[in-house]
Amino acid sequence: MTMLTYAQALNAALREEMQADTRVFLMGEDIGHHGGIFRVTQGLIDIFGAARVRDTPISEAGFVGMGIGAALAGMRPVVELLFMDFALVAADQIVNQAAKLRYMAGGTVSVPLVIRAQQGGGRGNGAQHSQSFESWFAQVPGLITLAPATPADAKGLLKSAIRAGNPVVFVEHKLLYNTKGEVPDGEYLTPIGKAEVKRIGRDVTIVSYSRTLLSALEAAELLAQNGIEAEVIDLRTIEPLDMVTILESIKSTARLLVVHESHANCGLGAEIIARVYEQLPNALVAPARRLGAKHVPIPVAEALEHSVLPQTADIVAAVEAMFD
Amino acid sequence: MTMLTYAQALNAALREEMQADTRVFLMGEDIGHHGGIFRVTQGLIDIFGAARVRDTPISEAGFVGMGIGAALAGMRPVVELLFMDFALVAADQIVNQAAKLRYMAGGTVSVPLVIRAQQGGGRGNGAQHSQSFESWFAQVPGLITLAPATPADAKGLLKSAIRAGNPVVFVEHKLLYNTKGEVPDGEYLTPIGKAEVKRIGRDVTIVSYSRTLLSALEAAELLAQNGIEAEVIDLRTIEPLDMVTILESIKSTARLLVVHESHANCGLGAEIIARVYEQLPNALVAPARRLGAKHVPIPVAEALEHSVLPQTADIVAAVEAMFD
Amino acid sequence: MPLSPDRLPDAYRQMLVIRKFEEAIRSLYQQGKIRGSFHPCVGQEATAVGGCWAVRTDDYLTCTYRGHGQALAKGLSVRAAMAEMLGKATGCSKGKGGSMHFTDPSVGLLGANAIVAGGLPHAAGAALAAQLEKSDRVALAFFGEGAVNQGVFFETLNLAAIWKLPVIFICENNRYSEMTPSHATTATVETYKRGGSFGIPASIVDGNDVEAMYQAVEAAVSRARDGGGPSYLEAATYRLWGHMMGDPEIYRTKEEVARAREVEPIVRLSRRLKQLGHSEDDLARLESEAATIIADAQQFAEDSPVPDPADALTDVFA
Amino acid sequence: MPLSPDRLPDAYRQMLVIRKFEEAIRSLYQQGKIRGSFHPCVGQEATAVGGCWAVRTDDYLTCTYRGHGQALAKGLSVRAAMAEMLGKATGCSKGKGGSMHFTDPSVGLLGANAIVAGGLPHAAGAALAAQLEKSDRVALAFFGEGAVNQGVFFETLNLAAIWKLPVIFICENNRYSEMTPSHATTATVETYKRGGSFGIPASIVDGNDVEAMYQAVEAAVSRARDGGGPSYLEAATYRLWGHMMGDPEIYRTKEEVARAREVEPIVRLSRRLKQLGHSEDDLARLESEAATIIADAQQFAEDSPVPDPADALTDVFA
Ligand SMILES: Cc1ncc(C[n+]2csc(CCOP(=O)(O)OP(=O)(O)O)c2C)c(N)n1
Ligand SMILES: Cc1ncc(C[n+]2csc(CCOP(=O)(O)OP(=O)(O)O)c2C)c(N)n1
Ligand SMILES: [Mg+2]
Ligand SMILES: [Mg+2]
Repeated sequence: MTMLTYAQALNAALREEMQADTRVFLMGEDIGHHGGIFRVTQGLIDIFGAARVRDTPISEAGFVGMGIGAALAGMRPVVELLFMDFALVAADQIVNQAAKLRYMAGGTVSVPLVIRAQQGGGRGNGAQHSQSFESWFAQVPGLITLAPATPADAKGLLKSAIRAGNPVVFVEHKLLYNTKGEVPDGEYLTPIGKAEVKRIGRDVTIVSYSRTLLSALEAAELLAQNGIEAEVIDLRTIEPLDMVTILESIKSTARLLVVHESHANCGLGAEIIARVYEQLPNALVAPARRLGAKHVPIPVAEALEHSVLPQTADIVAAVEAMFD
Repeated sequence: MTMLTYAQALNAALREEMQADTRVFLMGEDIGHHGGIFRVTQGLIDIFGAARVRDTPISEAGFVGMGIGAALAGMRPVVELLFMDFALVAADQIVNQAAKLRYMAGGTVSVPLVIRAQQGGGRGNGAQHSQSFESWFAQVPGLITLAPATPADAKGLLKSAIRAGNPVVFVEHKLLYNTKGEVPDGEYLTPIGKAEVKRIGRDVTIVSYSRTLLSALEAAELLAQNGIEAEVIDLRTIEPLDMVTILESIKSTARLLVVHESHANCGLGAEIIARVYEQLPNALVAPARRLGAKHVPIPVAEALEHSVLPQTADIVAAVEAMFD
Repeated sequence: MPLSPDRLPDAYRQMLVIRKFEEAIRSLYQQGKIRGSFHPCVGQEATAVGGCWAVRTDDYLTCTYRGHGQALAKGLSVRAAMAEMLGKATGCSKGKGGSMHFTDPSVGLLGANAIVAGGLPHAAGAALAAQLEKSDRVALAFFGEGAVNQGVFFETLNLAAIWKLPVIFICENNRYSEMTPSHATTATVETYKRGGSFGIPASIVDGNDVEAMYQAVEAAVSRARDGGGPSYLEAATYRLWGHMMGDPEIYRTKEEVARAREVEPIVRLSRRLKQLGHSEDDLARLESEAATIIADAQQFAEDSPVPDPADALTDVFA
Repeated sequence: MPLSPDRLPDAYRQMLVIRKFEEAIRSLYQQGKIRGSFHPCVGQEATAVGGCWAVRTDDYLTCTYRGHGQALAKGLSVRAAMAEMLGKATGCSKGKGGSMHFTDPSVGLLGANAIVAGGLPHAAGAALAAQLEKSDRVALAFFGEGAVNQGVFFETLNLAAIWKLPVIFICENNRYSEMTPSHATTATVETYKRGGSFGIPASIVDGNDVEAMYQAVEAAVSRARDGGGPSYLEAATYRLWGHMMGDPEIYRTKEEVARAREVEPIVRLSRRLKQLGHSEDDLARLESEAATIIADAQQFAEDSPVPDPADALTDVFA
């Protein structure tokens, strides 16, 4: 175990996988000599050279597409988008190409490509630099979508993603990079498709992931002071969704709140709630709820952004309302 | 009233709005001299000339972006994407730009732009030409999304869209163009944000729109033969969602099935179900269900495509299961 | 290096196989046995054969929905291609991909693409893989002249240029993008000049002359294998049939098409073969051999089973 | 038509207002009063003033997150801009847009954009509107040299060329894209050649010389007003500060920056004004006038109220 930041954990995962497998290489803007705007690729160019740590032009569609081509040819590219918002200029390559090529080829090719990017709000970066797209990618068959919340899972899931042999959208969060945590040294893999119970509680199940997981855990402590014991589940994998862990939990808590930063409308919260009522229609004693960003673009001014994104206090309030 | 095909009704809407408002003009591939691959713009270039009916290069990001710019400058552009799948190469302009510019400007500009495209499967056009994106656009604040199922609403909603003064994604369906129906002549507007009850029934509410509405109505007839009277609601507007009409209906039917062609995962069905349990937790006597495309890309071979897309028989089965 | 004259009869047979493949598809389509899209490459057989014969089986290829010719010339099984058109389980994509997505990695075919210009970065990426692995493989990217107005086309050319990738961009300029003449939508009709604007060696070649095509691609390929980086070739050709089935072709005159038929690649090559002393009988024999290959493939495809609906859920992930 | 010498003092004051605006933002940022992004345009004031003064208030402008200078030069209220930086309700976007999205249609500013090249088609579209309305308005599109590798840049140039739109593409080549020198990512460092490859009149101009900048843009603008179509101008300049706050600037030497300071636009214009006989006092007076404007704006911004959280839900739709 070593105490690492989320960014350092990602860096360790990249370094270990590049050491272990020469097919792994990186492409992205400012990831080489500069080491990445968020320092995730820091020092990698010194170890692996500019051929495997490639600074790209501002051509996301082009270099994501080249990642696909290299993957088709047997490599294991990891491409970085500076902000997840820029997935939109590469959307055709991600959704029409990476996600579909294997299927359209009847399984004769595969696309072992990892697309990394940080997303989310909270820093006042504005509507074009603060979006959360995991609920969009969850709509796209052929994509695996991961969203670690802790340094340990950041490392464990990124290593799993690189070995997955399939297109993976790897969702990081700009506010998590400097968060610290114990990270297992060396070979450590977090399984894809497996959620984790981060806090045990009997009264309500709070499902979250990425940045809002931390708010959920904070809220759980506050709720405990009012005698409400929340069970907090870290989804970690967005798609494929681990319903087993969720259903197990609500069997005992009988209450469910899903919290995420992507907009509520057609978001993962709605999906989980729909599945819960399909699969365990009578498990809940209070209506399931979800919290997501309000249905407006993400504003810059603190008071505005704060009111648009789900806050710890909103989680507490939503849970308490289940007990009225 | 005149009997028109869905394509002819769209053509009438464009013609009438271009006649009434010189700010309205069209851009798209093969929409001019050829009259559009699906004949929607047929003859318009002869009436309005090549300046207002503009054949574009294969540059969706470019001409959607130019539609945004022209709209910012006071025009009322209507741009056509040949297939909704191509929205992905213009995704930045639609999601990062059209949907957000007004908000990011504090309301000082507006983007009265209509983006038309046909979508959906059923013709064996393959995974890159058969997608349904309305559930994706519903995730994006700042977009109005419409999806008419009948020739009358095709005309009435397109006229409303052009006058909406805001970015509208106008969803057509490749299998609807040749369907016929009575269309009111001249000035006829279908209100945005208003669903319509297409069939009255006491036993179950089936919510759908676009192509699958026809399957829902078919299924309702079959169910009636088994004594199940389905109420069928045509959503018409995807966002903003008309929950009032849905909730009114389930108050009397106590059963809900949502049917659409976009993938079920994080789809509009999940959203509607989540809202129903939030807003009327105890209204249903059977768990709400949704049918969407299975979570795989859309295959070509008939047997495969048929099994991936929701069929009339699937609707009948899903409803009957609610009565076991 | 030119295409040696003794391979010309084989090239002729290969071009006829492609032509007859499309003719067979058309009649199957008219019989309602094929659904979905069909974008025939009739008239463009020389770009396919000249281009794909200039590389090895282990070299990479991406092409478009109009790429049946390139796929077959690169080595895709005619049976598997025909079965795919009929949506059969024995198709190269088990009926999942159809006409626009022929794929066969065993012959380097990474996939035909239904998004204009969508396959270009895949070819460049495969070329990058070859460069990183220090193999001498190259990649061919075929696309139509309409693709030169799509953003990712430019992004890919720039990336290939700065990284000196072993990729050859082959633009089949058949003069039309769907129903629109390309000069109406393209500022620089000579698309090879766009290649040149990235410092990529770029030239134009007679795409209806299989020998000229072979020689131009072969030169670009050997430069690429020697580390000389990318090339851009514009192949001047013509689409003899409509953009797709049911195209009314109001955008061109019958005379224009008639003139084009006089210089279409198969007619051209037959003349050339006769000059080289091949008899009418020789040519007839080659043609019947091609016909046999197509008839066999069609029989195979028609006899093949349709896919099991349950298989719709497989092949998403490795 | 050149910028008449008697406007040079005003230009000097305007450039100082821009410079001091950025300096004020930097210190407010360091005091923690500004959150989010800040991409200073220090060193690029001449491209902004020379470019934007060559058009009318009713002409259109799109720029980038680094476009504070252009926005102010086009006429955006300094108070509204400063208040926006501080996230105040009185900001030009009521605190919703922030540093990267200055917008004011009343002065033709259709919006700064935070997506590289994202604003180019908006300028071209506004130019199309002017063409359709038969007005003589033109549109300016400012962007950095890194944008020339983004697909929509090319798509827009091609569309502007084939439709002869009254739009002027102005590339501010400040040599770096974030922390990467642009020659490392761009096949043709002389980006104006890319404009030329679409048949658009394209040239390079000294972007640190406000008079040269004005003259070049003015010539392109009058050609555009006369129906002569688009132009492409590459303005050679230099970013004196980091890409954003906290940029360690490891990608360049202190010497390089020091050399650049000797030829930066404000120093250049002050020399020129002295040649024209303006005294040190004149220049000092202009500078203090600029300082007053900024001080007033900062006071206004600091005194302005923060937005009501409930307002987060407004301004989505018209
Ligand atoms: C991004 C995108 N836009 C539009 C289309 C629709 N489309 C299919 S083929 C075609 C014309 C392409 O013309 P060209 O590149 O010249 O190729 P050709 O068909 O002539 O071989 C168009 C516009 C598409 N498939 N992809
Ligand atoms: C599509 C897209 N990709 C990446 C970014 C991140 N980014 C912001 S500024 C920038 C550098 C742009 O460089 P240049 O165009 O030269 O403009 P400058 O910052 O030098 O003014 C990058 C890569 C972005 N905003 N948009
Ligand atoms: Mg063509
Ligand atoms: Mg720059």
